Amino acid sequence: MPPGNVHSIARMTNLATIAPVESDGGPAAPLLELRGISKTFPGVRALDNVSFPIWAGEIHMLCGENGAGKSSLMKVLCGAYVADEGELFNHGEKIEIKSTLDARKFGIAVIFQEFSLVPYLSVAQNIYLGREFQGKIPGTIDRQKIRSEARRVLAMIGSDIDIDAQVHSLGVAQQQIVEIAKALSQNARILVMDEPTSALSDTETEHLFGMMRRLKANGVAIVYISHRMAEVFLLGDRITILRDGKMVATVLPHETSPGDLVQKMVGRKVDAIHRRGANMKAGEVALDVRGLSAPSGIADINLQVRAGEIVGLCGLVGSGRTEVARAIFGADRITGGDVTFFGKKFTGGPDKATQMGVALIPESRKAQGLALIRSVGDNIVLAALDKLFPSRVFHPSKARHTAETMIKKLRISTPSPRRTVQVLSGGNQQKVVIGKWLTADARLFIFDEPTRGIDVGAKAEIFALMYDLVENGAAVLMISSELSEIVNVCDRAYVMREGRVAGELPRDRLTEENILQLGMHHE
Amino acid sequence: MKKAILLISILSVAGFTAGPVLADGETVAVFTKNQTNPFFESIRVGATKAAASVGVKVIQYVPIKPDSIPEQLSQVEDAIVKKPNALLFTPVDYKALVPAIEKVTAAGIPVTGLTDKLAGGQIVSFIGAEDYRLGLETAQSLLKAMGGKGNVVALEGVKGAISNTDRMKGFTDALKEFPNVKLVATQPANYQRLQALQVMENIMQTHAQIDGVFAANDAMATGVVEAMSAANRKAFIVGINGSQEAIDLIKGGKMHATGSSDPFMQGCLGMLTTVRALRKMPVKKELMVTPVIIDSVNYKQYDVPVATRSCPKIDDVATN
Amino acid sequence: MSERVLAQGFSALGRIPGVAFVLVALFAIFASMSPGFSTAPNLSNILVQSAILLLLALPMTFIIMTEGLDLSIGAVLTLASVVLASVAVSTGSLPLAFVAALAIGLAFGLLNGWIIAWLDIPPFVATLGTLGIAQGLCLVLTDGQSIVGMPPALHYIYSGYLLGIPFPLVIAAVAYVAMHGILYHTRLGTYVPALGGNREALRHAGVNDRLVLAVIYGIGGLMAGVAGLLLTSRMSAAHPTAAIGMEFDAIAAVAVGGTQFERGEGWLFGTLLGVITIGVLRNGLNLLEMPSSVQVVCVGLLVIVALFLDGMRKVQE
Amino acid sequence: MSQAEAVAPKFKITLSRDVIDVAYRLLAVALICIVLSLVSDAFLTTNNLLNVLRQASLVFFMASGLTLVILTGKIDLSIGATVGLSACVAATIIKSTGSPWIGGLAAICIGALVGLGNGLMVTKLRIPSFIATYGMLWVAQGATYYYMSGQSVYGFPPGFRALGSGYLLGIPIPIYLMVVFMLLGNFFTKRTTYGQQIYAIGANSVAGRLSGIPVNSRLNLVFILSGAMAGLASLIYLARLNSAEGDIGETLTLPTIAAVVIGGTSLFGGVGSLFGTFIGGLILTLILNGMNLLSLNANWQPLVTGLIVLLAVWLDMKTRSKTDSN
Repeated sequence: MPPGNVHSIARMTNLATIAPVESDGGPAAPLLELRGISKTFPGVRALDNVSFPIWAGEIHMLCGENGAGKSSLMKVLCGAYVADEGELFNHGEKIEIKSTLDARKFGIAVIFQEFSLVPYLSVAQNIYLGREFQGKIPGTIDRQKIRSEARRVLAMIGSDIDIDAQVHSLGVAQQQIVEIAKALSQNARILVMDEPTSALSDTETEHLFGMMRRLKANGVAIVYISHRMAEVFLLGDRITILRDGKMVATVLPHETSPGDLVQKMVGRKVDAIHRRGANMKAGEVALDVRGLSAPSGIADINLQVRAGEIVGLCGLVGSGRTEVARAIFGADRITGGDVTFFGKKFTGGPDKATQMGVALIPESRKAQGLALIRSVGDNIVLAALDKLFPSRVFHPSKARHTAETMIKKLRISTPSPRRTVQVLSGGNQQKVVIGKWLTADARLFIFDEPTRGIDVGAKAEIFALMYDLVENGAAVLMISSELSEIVNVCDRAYVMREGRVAGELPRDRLTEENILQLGMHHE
Repeated sequence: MKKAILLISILSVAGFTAGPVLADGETVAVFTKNQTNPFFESIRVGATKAAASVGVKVIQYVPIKPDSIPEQLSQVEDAIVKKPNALLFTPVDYKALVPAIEKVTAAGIPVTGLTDKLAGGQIVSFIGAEDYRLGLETAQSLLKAMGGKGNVVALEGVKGAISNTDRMKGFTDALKEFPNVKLVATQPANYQRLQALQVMENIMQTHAQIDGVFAANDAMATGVVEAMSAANRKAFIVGINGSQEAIDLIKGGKMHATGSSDPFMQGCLGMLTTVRALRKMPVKKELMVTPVIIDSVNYKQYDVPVATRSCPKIDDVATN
Repeated sequence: MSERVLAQGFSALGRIPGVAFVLVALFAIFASMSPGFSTAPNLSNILVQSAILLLLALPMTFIIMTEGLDLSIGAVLTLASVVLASVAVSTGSLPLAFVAALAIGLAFGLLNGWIIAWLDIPPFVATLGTLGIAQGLCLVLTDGQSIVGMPPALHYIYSGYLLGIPFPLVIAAVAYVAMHGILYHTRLGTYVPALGGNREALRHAGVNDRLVLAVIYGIGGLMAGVAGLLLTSRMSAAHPTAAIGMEFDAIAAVAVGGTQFERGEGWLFGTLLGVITIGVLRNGLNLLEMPSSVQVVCVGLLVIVALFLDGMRKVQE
Repeated sequence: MSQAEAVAPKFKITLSRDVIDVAYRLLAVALICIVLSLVSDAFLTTNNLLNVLRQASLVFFMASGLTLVILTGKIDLSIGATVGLSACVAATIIKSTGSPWIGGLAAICIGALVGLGNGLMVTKLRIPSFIATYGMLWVAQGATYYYMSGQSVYGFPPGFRALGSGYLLGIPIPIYLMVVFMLLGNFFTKRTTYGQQIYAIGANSVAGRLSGIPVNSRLNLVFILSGAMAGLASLIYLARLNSAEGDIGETLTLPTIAAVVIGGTSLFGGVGSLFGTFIGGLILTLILNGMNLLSLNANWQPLVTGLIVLLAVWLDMKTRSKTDSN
């Protein structure tokens, strides 16, 4: 057994003594206890002898890089996977979770990061999917009960989403709320959340946290996965860190520090994003947007990005940041305004934008950034085909060589350019997307949530890449929901509200407070 | 806006093809199997000409999917609503269409059978050719030409089609008369050119010596001709239908003969008989077009395009 | 309940442009151009003729909503009809024949379901394969001949009346109501859009998605069996190629009805409209005595136009 | 980290996935050939093998165009009808002008036009290709019927017919054509940026578009090519049968799709190859050939085809799931 583990078990035992006594004053046996849980896939040991207790009425933070085993652990808890080794104890007695039904039986509910919602069913139907109430006529379902119950659950979170609206008509944030309602509706004793706030606006996040505290007070245990240090320390009663499928430690918040945590997660010393030195040499105007409006819900957008600058584009989710990016790139139809790249007026679609040296690193890598079933190499040269092969004759050897240099340059961990992209980790996939645009010699990069779902180590690398880009005279427009990133990385930032630019913050006034100040709705 | 334009386009399609309004005098609905086989086109031409000669209006019903039974069933039902004075009817399938025809007679519309004889239902009269005799005589002409000896191959049409069954029966009976002729292969090619071509190409691989080929229709026969000439092999090839194409091949010496059931004449007689029945003139219960074997000797008299041929007079029909 | 109904009603209204617009237009054209068209007998005629297609199009709607497809349904119909006929002829017992027909239909449906759900073979290919198998069986069983000599009673299933309503319509109506009930008032139905929209969600909800999928294809096969019953009775015979290609008509009807091929967006009532529209078009063109070739073109245009109007609607949203 | 070891074992398979797909099929062909040569001594003769190849060529010309379409994740159901239409038009033109060149040009142009129509319906009107091309199927077929009005056109100049039935150095000319187009096709799909983009679109059209691929124009291109190849196929057909009828196209579409599928091209797009399609067509032709040689009842043919389709795809799922797992 690795030393890290001994250490952690030792720690756990003394934790048990200080563990909160259950609210109902019953015997202090953990609500759920994992002992030596292991799960192996061909070639990967996803979980390696993981053991820790989950106490009633605690918020248990689960931290670790992507691929550290967090999601595998979740899948084991919700019955999607069955552990190869190890045991689970519920109130001290051994239980087995072989299916999602078992998991539900023991009151375990999981909120997945990628939504498990059905676009063409109503909110109510989604919340009770698979748990429909029997109707009076045998075989039928009681749609009234489903609706009333759904309404009740949503009220609990203080949400007023129309229960009859079909989910495809809802925004991301609302969908996240439905997702949470779905989990709550199962009266879970153990609630597992995977980055639930990644798509939420701050108000909604506040709602969520409030709700979590209420649940906690009612003795519900919450297992909470997050990459956001702030949340970890704000909410966490205890923090368990995973690395490469092994459990590194379980610690109390006041015993540790972000730096310490990060180090435990990555296993090597990584300086978290430090504020970037001010940029002196902002060059020619790379991007100039004037009065841009689009049916996608943005109006009269004005902004400028100069070569050598990293400019932030922030605002609440749904304030139209992504829409601006897409409109600039020519991906969506626009109804008014001008977009100018490097002094040349731009009209047309993404193909034209690409030719003019513009790059879009979209929000969703898998859906929009990569041809997953294609190889790393194919993806890297994809945007540069015309540049690399002006004769339109494709030379595999040249393509392969180009890909290999890019793989080295970006330190993409893949054994070969021939490997299909879908098996790479999130961070490496993101690097492939960026590599695609470096190969295409793009000079203006639009990053949309470049670090979503990427672990701390990779985050730092991505930003390092961004810095290189601007050092070498490229221009960067970066959309991010993580204000700390905007503040630390950007030279200045535009803040959006309700589809318009609410204001611009120069570097000296670029603080989280000011951003929120501008971004908030003023009812 | 665009919607409007599209609607107009539909309208115009409907517009320019909307048939002439009903003429006075009788209307006869003519049913044929498909709009792709020249045989039925000849029938339609014959029927139309005959109708014109006696001032009768014709409505053509052709399934929009070739030989589709459900289509023809629907079209019959539509026809009943339309109430023509009579039906001149070639069934897509001689068994499956019986109930439909029973409905027609029940609706008091007289039906004249054409080309394929229905397995049931009552008809005023049937006009067609005896496929059995066609098969028999065509086969005889082939086997004679072969000098009563050698290897012969047979290509069947659509299995189950009555025409095919009868023609093949005729062929086998003819074969009995020539004990020295060996039947080396029988394969279906569904009355289709491409299939006949490929089937023949494959058969030629197994049989080095083929002296004669009997194809149950001309389309298949032409396919055989192509296969043979491509392989630089010679054989006596016969088909059935007396199509212009076959006649030209006979002229060119590529085909030996085609048994003709004269579809054009069938069309004429069918229409005229129907009209006679409507006009209370005597009609025969059954009127068979005597098969003719068109070969290098007599092809000239049949080498006239359908459009230029002419139907007999209505009064000559009964005695025909 | 009421606002739910209202909500549904509105979403329905939202859908109407595509197909109903075309239907109304066609109706206007034909009624004005052909006196025979808007007569009671002709209209009931159209409906009766559409019954068989509807029986195929209803389950096809379910299947397409699961992002699936069933190319075999026409061949299965034919096979059911052939089996029905041969059993009826050999045993002389209609009930037995019916059971056999429905059984073979169901069997093929479940076979499709199994291949698609458990072997993970894409529906298009899977059913292309079973299409071949069913069609082959038809030919082998009949050797191309059509089977006749049905008991006369069979005749009444297509030509009979119930309370003055043609029996095919009764069957079609029952089928529609049943399928509507399944889709909107049962668990199975709730899972149909889920299969198309988000299969993962269904699994996480602890639903056996494979089983559900298999059942849905099974329903398709069963309905094909019922349709086979109608067709056989209509012909008092079975023919090995009688309904070949009808699967495409059914798919077209569903698509014309506004059901999407993606994400589980579907609409059963639209399918009904789609089927009727196709029936009206063919019947009307017949009454207008259009050359068959033009009728063929029009069917193609119908499909394209209806889908185009749908597209326009989507763009506007 | 565990990534590397996760990758290592599966690496080789990934490397040769396409090779595996083709290898499986060559194996199948070999098996069929062995069986046939055992049961019929007529099978393993130069003549018969050439004959099989010649028959396979017709399928290949139609299937190759369709393969491009399917590689982008779309489908073209109008292919048979397109063959019918262009064949009939070309036939009449050749008859009237006596010039195969004009006729041939017309055939290919008409095919391309139909393809363009399909492309525009898919890219501009956003109609799913399945339905758009199904509509086009009816339109093209109707046009053919209208144009031919039940007649057949036949008797073309020998020079033209050599295209289908002629020999060169003892090998049928269609086979040369097939080889040429297979080389061209493979070059186009594997060795041009167009090909790369086509595969990419099939794999993820959204990502393709956001990577600067002019997706719509590429889709139009493949539909046009598919149509043009159908036009070419119609010429081979004419040259072989020396005659054209309205119903040519009816029975061609599903077998063509079957050939592509048996060839290992995924209907989801992004995976497959023209060579595979050739083998797919070859397998289908071999079955027919064998049945004729053994004078087996042709009724079994659709059944056998169906089984082969299922088997082929199932094997692909098996082999690919190995490489695509996790």
